[in-house]
Amino acid sequence: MTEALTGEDRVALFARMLLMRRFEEMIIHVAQDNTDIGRNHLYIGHEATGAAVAQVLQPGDLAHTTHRNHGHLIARGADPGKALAEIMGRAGGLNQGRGGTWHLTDREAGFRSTSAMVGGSIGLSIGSGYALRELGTDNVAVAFFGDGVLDEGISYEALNFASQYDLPVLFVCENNEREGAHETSRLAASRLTDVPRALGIEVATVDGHDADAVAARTAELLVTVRGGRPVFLESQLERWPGSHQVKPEFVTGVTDLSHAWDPAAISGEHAGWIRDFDPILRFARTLLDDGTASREEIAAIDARTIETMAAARAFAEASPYPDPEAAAHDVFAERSAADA
Amino acid sequence: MTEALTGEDRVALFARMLLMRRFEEMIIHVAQDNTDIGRNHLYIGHEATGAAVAQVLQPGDLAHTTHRNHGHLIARGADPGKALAEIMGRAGGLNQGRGGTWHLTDREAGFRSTSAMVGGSIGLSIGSGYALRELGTDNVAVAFFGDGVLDEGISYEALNFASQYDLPVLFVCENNEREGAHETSRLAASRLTDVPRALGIEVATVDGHDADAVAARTAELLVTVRGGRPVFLESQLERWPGSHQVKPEFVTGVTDLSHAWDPAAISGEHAGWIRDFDPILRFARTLLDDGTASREEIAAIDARTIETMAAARAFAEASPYPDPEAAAHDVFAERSAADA
Amino acid sequence: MPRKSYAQAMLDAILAAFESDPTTRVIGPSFAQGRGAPETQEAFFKTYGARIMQPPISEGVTAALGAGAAMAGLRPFVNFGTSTFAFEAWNQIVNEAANAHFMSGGQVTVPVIYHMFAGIRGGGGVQHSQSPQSMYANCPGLKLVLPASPADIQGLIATAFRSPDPTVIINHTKLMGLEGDVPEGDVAIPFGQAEVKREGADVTLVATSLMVQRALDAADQLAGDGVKAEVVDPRTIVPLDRETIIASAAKTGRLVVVDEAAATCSIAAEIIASVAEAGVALTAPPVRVTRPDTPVGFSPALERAAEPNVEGIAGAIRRVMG
Amino acid sequence: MPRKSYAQAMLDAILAAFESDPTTRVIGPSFAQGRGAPETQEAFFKTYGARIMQPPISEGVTAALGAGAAMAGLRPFVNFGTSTFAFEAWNQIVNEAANAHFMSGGQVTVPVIYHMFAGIRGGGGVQHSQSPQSMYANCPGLKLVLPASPADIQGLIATAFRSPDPTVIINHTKLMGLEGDVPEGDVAIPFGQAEVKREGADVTLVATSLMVQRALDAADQLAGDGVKAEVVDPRTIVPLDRETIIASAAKTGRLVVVDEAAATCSIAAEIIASVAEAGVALTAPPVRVTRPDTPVGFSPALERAAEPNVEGIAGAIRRVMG
Ligand SMILES: Cc1ncc(C[n+]2csc(CCOP(=O)(O)OP(=O)(O)O)c2C)c(N)n1
Ligand SMILES: Cc1ncc(C[n+]2csc(CCOP(=O)(O)OP(=O)(O)O)c2C)c(N)n1
Ligand SMILES: [Mg+2]
Ligand SMILES: [Mg+2]
Repeated sequence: MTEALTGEDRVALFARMLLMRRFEEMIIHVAQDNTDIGRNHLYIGHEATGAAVAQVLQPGDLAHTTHRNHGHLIARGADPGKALAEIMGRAGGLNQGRGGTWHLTDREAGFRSTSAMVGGSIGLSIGSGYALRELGTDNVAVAFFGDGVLDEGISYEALNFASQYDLPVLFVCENNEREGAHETSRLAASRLTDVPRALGIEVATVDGHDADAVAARTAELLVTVRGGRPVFLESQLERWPGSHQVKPEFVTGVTDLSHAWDPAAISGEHAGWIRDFDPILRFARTLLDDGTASREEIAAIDARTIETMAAARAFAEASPYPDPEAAAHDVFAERSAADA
Repeated sequence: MTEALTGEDRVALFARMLLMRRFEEMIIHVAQDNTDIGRNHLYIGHEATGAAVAQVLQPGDLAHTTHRNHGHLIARGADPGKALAEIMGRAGGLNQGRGGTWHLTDREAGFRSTSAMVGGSIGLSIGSGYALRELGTDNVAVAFFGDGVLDEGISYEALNFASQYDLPVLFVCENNEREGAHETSRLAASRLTDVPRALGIEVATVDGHDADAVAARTAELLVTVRGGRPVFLESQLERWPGSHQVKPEFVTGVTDLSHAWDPAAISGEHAGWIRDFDPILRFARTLLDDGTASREEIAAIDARTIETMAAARAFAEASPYPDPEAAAHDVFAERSAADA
Repeated sequence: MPRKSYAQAMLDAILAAFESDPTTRVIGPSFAQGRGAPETQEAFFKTYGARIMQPPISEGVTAALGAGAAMAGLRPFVNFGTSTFAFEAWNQIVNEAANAHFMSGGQVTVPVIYHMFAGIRGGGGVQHSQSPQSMYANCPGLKLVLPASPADIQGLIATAFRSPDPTVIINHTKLMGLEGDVPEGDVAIPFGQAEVKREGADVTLVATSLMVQRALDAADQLAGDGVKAEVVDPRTIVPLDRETIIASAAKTGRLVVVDEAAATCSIAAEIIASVAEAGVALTAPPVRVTRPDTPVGFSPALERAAEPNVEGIAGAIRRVMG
Repeated sequence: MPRKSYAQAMLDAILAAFESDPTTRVIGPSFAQGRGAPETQEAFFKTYGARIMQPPISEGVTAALGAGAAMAGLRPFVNFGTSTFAFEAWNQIVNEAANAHFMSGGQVTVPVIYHMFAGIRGGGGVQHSQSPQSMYANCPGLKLVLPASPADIQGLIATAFRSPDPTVIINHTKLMGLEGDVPEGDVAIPFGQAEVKREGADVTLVATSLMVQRALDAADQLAGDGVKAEVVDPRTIVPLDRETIIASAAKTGRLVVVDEAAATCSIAAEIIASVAEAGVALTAPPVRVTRPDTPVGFSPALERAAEPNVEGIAGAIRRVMG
């Protein structure tokens, strides 16, 4: 299980990351054309983390995510058409239009409930970990969350609980906070990992722009988690310059994969982020450099991905809005005689 | 301010501790004679902590305490008669009979609100610290709380907040948990102080049975706190054997000060606790040993204390129950035309 | 029918669920507040210790654990002790557990039971005497159960353990010692079915939880004066059997509602409003008997002043009888 | 009278309090949700930066800070942003701030303002669209303010800053852009005084917050059909001006209540119950118009289905008009 990823795995991992990126770019396109999709928190720049973790998880592992969930869902196999339809509030969406961007949920892909409350995912993950253990499975729970979650007391309670009761939970903190900027968190600890460490949890830190590194480290850590101890992984990320926008904008432009082999062509205000921190371009470069994939193969993956997105958008746009009647459905799984 | 306590101070500190002890013993007597005082959490065994901290605080410093508050109130000068009347639900009580044992409050003594929620005092103390700073005073806030409070997320939030904003708060954790017993807490950290330390707060640990040590250490730490940084003090305590009782019982007997000079006379199931951990007997022994007080002086203090308690009980028992009308008073400080 | 205490019936129901369903768990085992059936409790711990967990004093994550574990295939019975402790888990209960089924488009169910003790219990003081039922009733997605008798608690817990939905069970501490007849065998009581606990033609008393017992006592007392009071216990507030309540009010033409929670936006207000909306022509204005909009003071004198009692209910009945 | 937006009026009221009272503080400064008056906000930050604090994402301790600081002599305006974030601080609000004055025997006052945005705001989804007003109304010790217009928000915030009691102010996000006349000078509006926002003889509409605007629109619409609707805005729910409401209902004989919160145990239920208890003889059964007992789905189609709207209110009026 901790064996290194094969070349094939790595190409699949790249394809997964690209799918996540093209999906978010599609959201920006839709937002530009459509005012009804609300406030989106895109996963751009985080792809290496979500994709690599997804790559080394096993079927049956349960994951919990946050307001910034699109990438996690797509990474674990949620249908992009249904995901987009959900973000557009359509009946054909993953959640039948009830959830929207903040709550994408796909049971098949291992997501039972997606909370947009800061601290939501980490709390629920304790329940998943407990249930998976009590049901005698070999599966684990994963909590994805941002650095801001460490501000909430429930994160501390969750870490303490998992440590106390040896729950099989992998905590994945995607830290996109700039040193001292206090954009999404205000933690007095000098490092995020000081908190789980104080609670007796094994911690690890990884460069979140490096897909290989995330995959390798996560695979290693999962051995411990499957063995019955929680682990805390901090993925260190440079914040995507677009991530503070209320309405997503193409601040870094549509990703141009040729920048992987032609960095000199990168330009604009955010050239630095694109060159140094875009995990997709970085992984493409690595795959090219170590001969795992050719430019043509990469271009072909991209072409297929772009086709997938076109089909997804066509599906979503053709999906109707939910029937107003549906507004009162599924409040309960079981209705009683007393329900109107 | 960090000068050692004078002999006079130390005798006053002893008198304060004895007052706290005799007060709790009186509660046991009342509970035995009276069924209406509810469930009490006595301060027996903790006296050195509350008394020594009170001794080195200054007028205007605000303190917050918990369900186990009697000792803290008495230590800072609350009237024993009014305190007992409150515990007995009488109109002459500190809170006019509205609070009872868990909520003793005395504004004059520096207590603004006493919460019985685990995590209540530590949260409110952040507000006191903030206000004292913003109002330009030189005063500090003190939060007294038990080890169980570290289970609650709000304690973590409070520590983080105080550290972030340099609030003048002294956190005093009275840890009466037995290693691994999980009687009042389940913290995965190997030491309680690991949590505040991870959040960048200076921590200290003291033997909670040693009044001199608590006073000296607290006085030192208060320099830092008055300077604008929070500090966390753990007072390590051996749990009083009676503290798990729903209804207080004399499991260790009425304190016999002669045990300080005649330990051979100590007997019974809990002789070990009395001999090794009773902070009152220990401090009495120290004062005798270093010549600060004589047996006669100690006996005289006790006699005065016992008289004070007799007067307190007489006052409380003579106090009427509140008028039923009072049940609806003081819901708001300001009533409006719309109030019935 | 065997006679047993409320505490015993509660434990028996949990025990039965544990016997028949291996996915059941108890999180927070101090569920009898030292108020009864110690032998059964001990036997329960002995047999099922591995399925019982004592959480840290961390109500937030404990509630989240219950919700998450329910989504993942367990049936947790999460016990908070005093209801105010669950205020620390408000977001996890009303915004996570309550919403997940709807929000996921029906993909997930959340069969968790949140159990708590509430009410003026004797010496609880301001922070331990609340009755949070109307706050929960205003949160869509939670079923809300207020059992008033040993038979009810046993039958309603049985249903809660089979329900796919998150269920809040609020027990009044003072009910724990109440004795009553409890049917043998499969005693599940469906949610949403009020019980007419006493029939009568002159006035309808709708009451919840401990107040059902008080209402029955008041009805007894008034029977001496020839007033025939009907006592209706909704048993579950969500779903609420408005039909039975409205039918009774229409029959008697007089309505008194008794609930221990603070008056404003209470279940008592809800029931009066429901009857008014149904266009039932009442002979006299309806009356609610609740705790006034005040915290509950510690002193026994203040508790007595705040607590709806038999005299107050009887007074309300006399008022509507004119 | 100057005309200004609700957001502007809100900021002006905070500014005025900051100018006159050095003990005022703002905790959580994102209080306009990017919805208005950016210049005033900027100027405010510039002048008063030292009295404004951005807390960590720690609602529990932030609420406790507000309560504790208020007890110790400050007047904090604590802003949670979306109302559901305050669910993380439920215990600190309903069990600490609300109780301290009573519990201490009146020794302490807690002049803290808890401010939050609520309601179906457009794309908020299940976890950001709640209307928690009835939950707060059921908690004794909290004053509860639902301002429906620029004049109201300015005048009610002015009062809140002078009040010795903990006050929850719930603003509907969709009101932020509403323009209206606001009196100059000292505009404090006392708590507990309903405003008859439109007079009429045929039917009483009691509405809160954004629903006041919807009720006014419905009244306009019905005026074309010759129906004269009276619109009563309680403005504060605690204290509640039942007198004005009851007098209006007695005058018109017809009652429709509009509030956006879920139906069961809502303010709408409270008002209907209060009128029924007062023995007002209505010509037709009263009707409440609320969100049904469901979470609010994300899709605009689902929002529209859940949100009380002008057509729904007009329909209810027609129903009571017979
Ligand atoms: C309980 C709660 N408080 C506040 C918010 C508002 N909020 C939404 S996202 C966010 C910042 C989260 O930061 P982080 O967890 O680091 O995630 P990021 O957006 O940086 O990925 C906040 C404060 C919320 N959703 N829930
Ligand atoms: C929020 C909350 N949860 C649970 C309780 C019940 N409770 C009262 S005291 C106590 C134990 C507290 O332990 P600790 O803080 O160590 O104080 P000690 O009694 O040991 O002095 C608990 C769990 C409570 N009062 N508040
Ligand atoms: Mg972040
Ligand atoms: Mg303890």
